[in-house]
Amino acid sequence: MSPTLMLNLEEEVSMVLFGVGFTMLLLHRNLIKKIMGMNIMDTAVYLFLAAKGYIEGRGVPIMTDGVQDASAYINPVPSGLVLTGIVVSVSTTALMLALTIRLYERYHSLDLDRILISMKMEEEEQL
Amino acid sequence: MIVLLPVLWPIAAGAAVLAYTGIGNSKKKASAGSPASGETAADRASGSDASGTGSGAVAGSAFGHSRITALDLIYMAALALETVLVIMAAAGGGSVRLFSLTDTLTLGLRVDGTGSLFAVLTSVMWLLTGIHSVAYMKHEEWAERFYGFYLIVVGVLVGLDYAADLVTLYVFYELMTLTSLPLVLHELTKEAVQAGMKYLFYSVGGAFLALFGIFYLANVCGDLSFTAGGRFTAEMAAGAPLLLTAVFCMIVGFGTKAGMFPLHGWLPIAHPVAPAPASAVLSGVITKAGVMALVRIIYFLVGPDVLRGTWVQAAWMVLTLLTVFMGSMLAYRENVFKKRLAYSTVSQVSYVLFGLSLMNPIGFTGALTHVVFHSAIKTCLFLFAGAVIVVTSWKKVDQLRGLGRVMPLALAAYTMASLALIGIPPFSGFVSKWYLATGSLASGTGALGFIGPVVLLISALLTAGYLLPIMIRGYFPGQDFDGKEIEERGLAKKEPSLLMLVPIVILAAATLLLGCFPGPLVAFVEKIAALVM
Amino acid sequence: MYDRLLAVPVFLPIVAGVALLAMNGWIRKEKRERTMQWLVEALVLVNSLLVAWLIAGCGGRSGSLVLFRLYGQLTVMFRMDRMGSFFAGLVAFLWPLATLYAFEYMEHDERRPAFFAFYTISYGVTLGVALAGNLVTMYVFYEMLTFATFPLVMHPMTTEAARATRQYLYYSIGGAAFAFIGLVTVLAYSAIGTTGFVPGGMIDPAAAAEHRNLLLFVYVLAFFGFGVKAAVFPLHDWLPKAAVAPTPVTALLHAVAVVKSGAFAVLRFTYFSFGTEILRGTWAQWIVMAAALVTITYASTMAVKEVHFKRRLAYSTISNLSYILFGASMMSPLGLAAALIHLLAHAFMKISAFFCAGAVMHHTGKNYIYELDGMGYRMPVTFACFTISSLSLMGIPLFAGFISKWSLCEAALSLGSEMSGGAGGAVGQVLPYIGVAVILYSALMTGIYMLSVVVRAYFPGFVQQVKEAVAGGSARKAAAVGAEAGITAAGAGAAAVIGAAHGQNDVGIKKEGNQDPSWLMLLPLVIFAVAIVAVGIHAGPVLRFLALIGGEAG
Amino acid sequence: MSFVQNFPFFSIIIAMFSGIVSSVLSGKKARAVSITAITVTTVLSACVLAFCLRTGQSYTYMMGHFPAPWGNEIRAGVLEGLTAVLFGVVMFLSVVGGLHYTEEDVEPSKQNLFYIMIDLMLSSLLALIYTNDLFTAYVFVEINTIAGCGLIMMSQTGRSLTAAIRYMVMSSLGSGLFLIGLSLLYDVTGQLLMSPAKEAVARIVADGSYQIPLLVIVAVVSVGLAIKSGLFPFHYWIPDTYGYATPTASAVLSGLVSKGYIFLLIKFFYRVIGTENAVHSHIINALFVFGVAGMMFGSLRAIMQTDTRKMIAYSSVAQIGYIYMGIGLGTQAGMIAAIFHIFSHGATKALLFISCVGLYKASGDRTDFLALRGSGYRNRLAGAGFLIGALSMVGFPMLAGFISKLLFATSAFASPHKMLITLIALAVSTVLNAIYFLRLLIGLYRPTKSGSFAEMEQAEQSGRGGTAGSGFAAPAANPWTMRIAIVCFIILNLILGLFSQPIVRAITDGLAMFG
Repeated sequence: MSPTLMLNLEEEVSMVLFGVGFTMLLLHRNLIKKIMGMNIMDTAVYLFLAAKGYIEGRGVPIMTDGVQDASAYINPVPSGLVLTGIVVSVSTTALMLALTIRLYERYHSLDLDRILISMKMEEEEQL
Repeated sequence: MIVLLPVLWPIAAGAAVLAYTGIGNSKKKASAGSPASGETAADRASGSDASGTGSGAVAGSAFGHSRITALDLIYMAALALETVLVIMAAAGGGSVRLFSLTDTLTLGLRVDGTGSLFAVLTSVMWLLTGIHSVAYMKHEEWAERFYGFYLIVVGVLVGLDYAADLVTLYVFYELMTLTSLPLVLHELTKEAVQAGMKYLFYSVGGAFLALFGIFYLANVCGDLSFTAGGRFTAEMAAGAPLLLTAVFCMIVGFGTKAGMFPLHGWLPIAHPVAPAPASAVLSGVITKAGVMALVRIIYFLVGPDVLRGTWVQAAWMVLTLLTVFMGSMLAYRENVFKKRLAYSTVSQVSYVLFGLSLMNPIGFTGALTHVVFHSAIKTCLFLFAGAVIVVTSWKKVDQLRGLGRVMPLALAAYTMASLALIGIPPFSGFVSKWYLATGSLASGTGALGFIGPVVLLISALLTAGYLLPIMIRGYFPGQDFDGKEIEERGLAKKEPSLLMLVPIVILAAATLLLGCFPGPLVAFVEKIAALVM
Repeated sequence: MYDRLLAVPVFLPIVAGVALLAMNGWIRKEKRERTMQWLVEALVLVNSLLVAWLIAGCGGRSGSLVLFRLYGQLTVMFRMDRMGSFFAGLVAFLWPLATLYAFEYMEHDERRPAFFAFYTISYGVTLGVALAGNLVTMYVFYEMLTFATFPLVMHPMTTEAARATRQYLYYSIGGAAFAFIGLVTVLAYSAIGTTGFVPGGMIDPAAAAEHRNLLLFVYVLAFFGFGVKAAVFPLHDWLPKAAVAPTPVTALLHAVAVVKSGAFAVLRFTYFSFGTEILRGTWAQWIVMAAALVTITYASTMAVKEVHFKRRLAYSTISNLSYILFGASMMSPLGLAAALIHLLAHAFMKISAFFCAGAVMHHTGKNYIYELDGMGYRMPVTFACFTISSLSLMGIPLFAGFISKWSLCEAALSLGSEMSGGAGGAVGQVLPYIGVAVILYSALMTGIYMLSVVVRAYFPGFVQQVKEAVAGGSARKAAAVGAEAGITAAGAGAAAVIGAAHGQNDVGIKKEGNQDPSWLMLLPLVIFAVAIVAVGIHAGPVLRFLALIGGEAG
Repeated sequence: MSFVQNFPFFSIIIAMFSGIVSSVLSGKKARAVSITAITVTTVLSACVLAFCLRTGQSYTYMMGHFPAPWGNEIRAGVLEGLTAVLFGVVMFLSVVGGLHYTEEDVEPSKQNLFYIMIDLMLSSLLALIYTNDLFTAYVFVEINTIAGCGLIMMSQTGRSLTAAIRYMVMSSLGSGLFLIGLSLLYDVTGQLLMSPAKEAVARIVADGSYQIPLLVIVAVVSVGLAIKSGLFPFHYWIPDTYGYATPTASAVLSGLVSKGYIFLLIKFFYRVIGTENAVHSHIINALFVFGVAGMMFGSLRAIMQTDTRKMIAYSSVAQIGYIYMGIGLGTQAGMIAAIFHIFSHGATKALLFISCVGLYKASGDRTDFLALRGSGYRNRLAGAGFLIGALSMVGFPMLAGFISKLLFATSAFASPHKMLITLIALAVSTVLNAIYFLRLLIGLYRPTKSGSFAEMEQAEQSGRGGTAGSGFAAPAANPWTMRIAIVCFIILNLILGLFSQPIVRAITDGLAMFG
């Protein structure tokens, strides 16, 4: 078991990172930490994808010195995917941050449970 | 076709009386109706005493029988005609099919020996009690309703006696319960209605228990018409596992009306509450309807050979002996006069059932003869009780001291009837008890056959114990009796009115006559027994 | 030619009812209630005549009409076979009379158009259940019946009525959900692909053999599913509570239409969809029979305890319905014939009993048994009919009840003897006899709870009561009239009629106490009483017709 | 390549484009643009459906003619066309139905934002339906999440904001899992397009390698999409999100959004993993168990609610449980029943939300049962809408619910050992549905305690003119848009109920060519 473990180092790291990110997003009460967890999770996936595209001994798929032959470069598709993924993560993070600001203005706290309690109290007053 | 008349005539007459009285009453009131009934009603409205009929009775009897209304005459004529019709039907014979409920269930009437015996007995008793009731009803309210239902019940009873098959018998049995209910709760007092309800639910319960047997028999042998000696052959009986249980259910079910042990609770409560003529008829004749049903099932449907020696016969004998002994014991300790007579009915009718349970010709003869004698005697006793209530309004036995001074002739008749019931030789009771005892000994049912006569004798002793003291205290009230109350109320030498006295005397004479010359009756019954066994 | 008209009697009342609902506001604004009522009665009468004509027309040859295709081979189809025509004929005969009765009862009710609208809609839907040609159509109309009748139970609009409605809905929907399982199983295992009714059942034997226990389990589920409307023991609680609705509703729906369509659905499902060969002698049959018997005993004992008049009759309905289910559970031609005769007899008996209760409640506002002292004199005709129906319920001969009890016990005993060979195992040998014993026990209980009302009405507890009941009129006359009209001799029918005629014209009674309702209410009552006695005295032709159905489907 | 084959691509682009354009327009114009976009896309999908029905098989549309490993594909068939049409119709009616109330709830300045979200939602749904490429699916899943969150936030109440944040948290969890699943699949098969991926997976399963990774992929993707569509254990965000958004938003969210993800899951099972492998991998049984549990739990919670909006939201949890039970049966018939239920529930739930709004307005904007008592009379049409919706949910014959119940029951027979559980679960959940829906229904048609029935009547009649007698200010008459929407929804429900035969046949053919 140990030899293959050493070989796919990148995949292992990304899996561990994914686990960390996932639990942070799920369990932390502080909203900012949740968002950071989400970003960790996404970056872990992009690391995994990038690692998949890498072929030993080949260069970056940017045509600098006129080389046309495909075998000189690594597989460009995963990189393309990573780019789109990054765009998606950025937009989601932006939206969640905006929401967090709006909640903070209203309930003056970043703790999700406390926000929920104050929200229920606010509602009782309205009734 | 002649069979139909005695059944339909009284029912139609009764219905007409009921319908007529509704209209008749208002007219009668308009045409200066008979003062007596108007006056008693008014008097009752004003009368405040608790006993209801008590004081009213005193005023009424003073007028004697001058107040016979037209309705009373029609009523008595109807009863007489009924007796004639029954006798003609008995002589004429024949059968008629009424109508068919479903393709397999048809109602029909047929005249045969036992049927005519019971029918004639019923109509004669009905006539005598009817005459007595005319006078008795002067002191009651709603006399017309009593007359109406009284007529309808006799029609139903004759129908029951002449039924051709078990379903017709069951139809008339149910109708008898319903139409005799108004007789029981005639006085509409609280305990009368309670007793009526108890009577109704006991009889209906018994009827439904018997219905289980009828269903079973209908399922096993299809056609339920009566044939002498029974329709069940040995292998048919073997084929039906539950036959014995079904017969036992029917025995206990129809035994309710005859006051047999498990379901007898209603009789001592219902009879005393009813007016005297009604309780006379209830005890004397209607209990015999239960007996008639059992005779038909055992001797004309299932057949004695199938049941002889089975656990059903043994159980039945035990039940009847238990009732005989228990009835007379309870009667002995009872203080209310009519309740005592009711308990005596419970034990006497079980004499008959005991005779039937022996399933041998002698026992059968003893049973049927006892049916005739007991109905005559018990009707006479109850009419006497009615007369005592009408004249002196005494209900309790210990009040009856010095009755001899009030109505010596009636008390004499009472004595003859009670001697007959006890079974003293010249009187009729002795004949039937003789056949019952010999039948039991000859029935070959081992120990029970011997215990039978012993219980009968003990019960005869107890019967003497609860009937004779009334006669003795009546004629010889003893030294310390001053008869003050009789003088105050001017009761000395005040026999009940003629209409009441005649039936009592006729019945007492009958007990003596049948006692001395039982020949023709016994021969008639033995002929039926030979046919059936 | 008759086939095409089959759908008309079903949809004519439904359309009329919906139209009435739409015009609800207008009718109340212009105070046109009177004309609307007679219009409704005319329509119902026409519809009944149409049904009668179709029954006569179709006769043996059962024409069928496919209305539309619900899904796949499941079609909504009407067919007038003998059993369908029997139930449709019964409903068509009773509905016009019930509507007539409802006119006077709902006289000063503020929401009459809505009431009569839903009343007519449920008429159409019940005919739908009766004429259904296959299990799907019957299920569809069975479910629509719940929704057509729950506004009627809601009619009084009190909180109690709302609670009763809610319970009624939950039980009915629950039952329909379980019946749905039965429907789907029949569809899955049916030999002919569709769920059409085939006398003797249409599950193909091969599938039945290998999935035996599953099919039996589904049958028991479906029995209790359809049984909810027929108030089987564990699921009967909604019926007594629904007594809160106005009497025409309780009388017609909860004594005749709704509960009878439940029992009819069970009969149809057992004899025409599932088939008796699979079920005879199996543990499913004994469970079903035991459930029916438990209901009979439980309900008749509860009825004796119940003090509220209509709730007592509701309990009596529950026990009598389980007579029909007991007949159904016998899985034999005799059993089916007995179940149908009791369906007919009970319909007449119970509807007249409920109408009497309604008349008493409507005219004197008395709901409880102990308030009924001396009512026999005040309402002679009503109580004469009530006496006849209670005697018949008890099973006294010469009345319809006796005939149905006789055939039920006959069927049970023949099943008992058939099972004595050990085919149905130990239970099978004993249960039919227990069944007969239970029927007789419940007959006694019926006697107690019905006759106690009758005796209380005619022979009130103490003399003063009679005087006050007749308010000064001479006690003798009133009692005579009442008694003679009440407990009557062998010529029960004749006396009742005399009593009725007599009760009417006797001036003495009229002005003081006679609170008999108008002819609108009395006519249905008298017709039912006469019908009970007629079937009681001569049941030959009816039984022959039912034996035909039994034989064909047994 | 007839012109019609471009329509799927056109509809996605039109919806996306109208979203972008309306960002500069004012509220009123944005609404017009969005409604036209919805109608156009529905018409285009209808043409696609007609085309596929005529040709009888589905076709793939390569974007820019790039072949497999690089290019992006759209695949359209009968099932996709039908789903797109029905989703379009429901969205159109929801938007039209809730038009009037969106104006009231959302500030004027933010009106156009609302319609941007609606357009984005439409385009992402269409993309989810049509796409044949997994990564594109992921991108549109994210767009859908963001649009959904936007719709929830729109009413700016405290509760909707917290609901939005919790929705975002859970959805990003789901999409994270979906993404990791895709990457693993790419790692194992090297393909992202569904059809080539399917052959690769078949080859792998054939030679028995990578068994564990395959299992993980199926598990992760199923759990991811289950979280996003609110299956039982991951459903606690549903009551707030569906309950407290604007009427259009809640109708669209509950009716369509969760269904989009389920449709993607079905596509994933059919087109990537292959149904036999999915069944073999026992993930299907897990979905079945969660589905049945969801049915029971959703209905039980709904019974306990006193607030109507929460009750209806919980009933959505139950209905999603129904769909997953259908998928969990693992048979063709089960899948057909699940898809039919997607359509029937979508239509019925949207009808319920829209007609409920009418009832709230007739009961002084309060949404608890007591307030709604007698509102059936105050607002007749909304009452009728709710009546039809409730009856369909309970499975009343002639309505959509009955047919889906029938399909579920008949499909149960195909999988013997799951049959009994399904039948019993169906029966019990029908009863539970009946309990909470009919309890409210009875409440609607009962006169309020305060006034007797007659007084209620004048209140309703006079309501048109002046103030009402029975305590609640009589409502302004229903806006004509809402009236049309409710009537159309009722007709849609009846069509699904009475003429379900052609639709079911279309689904069956669609599934046949879906693989």
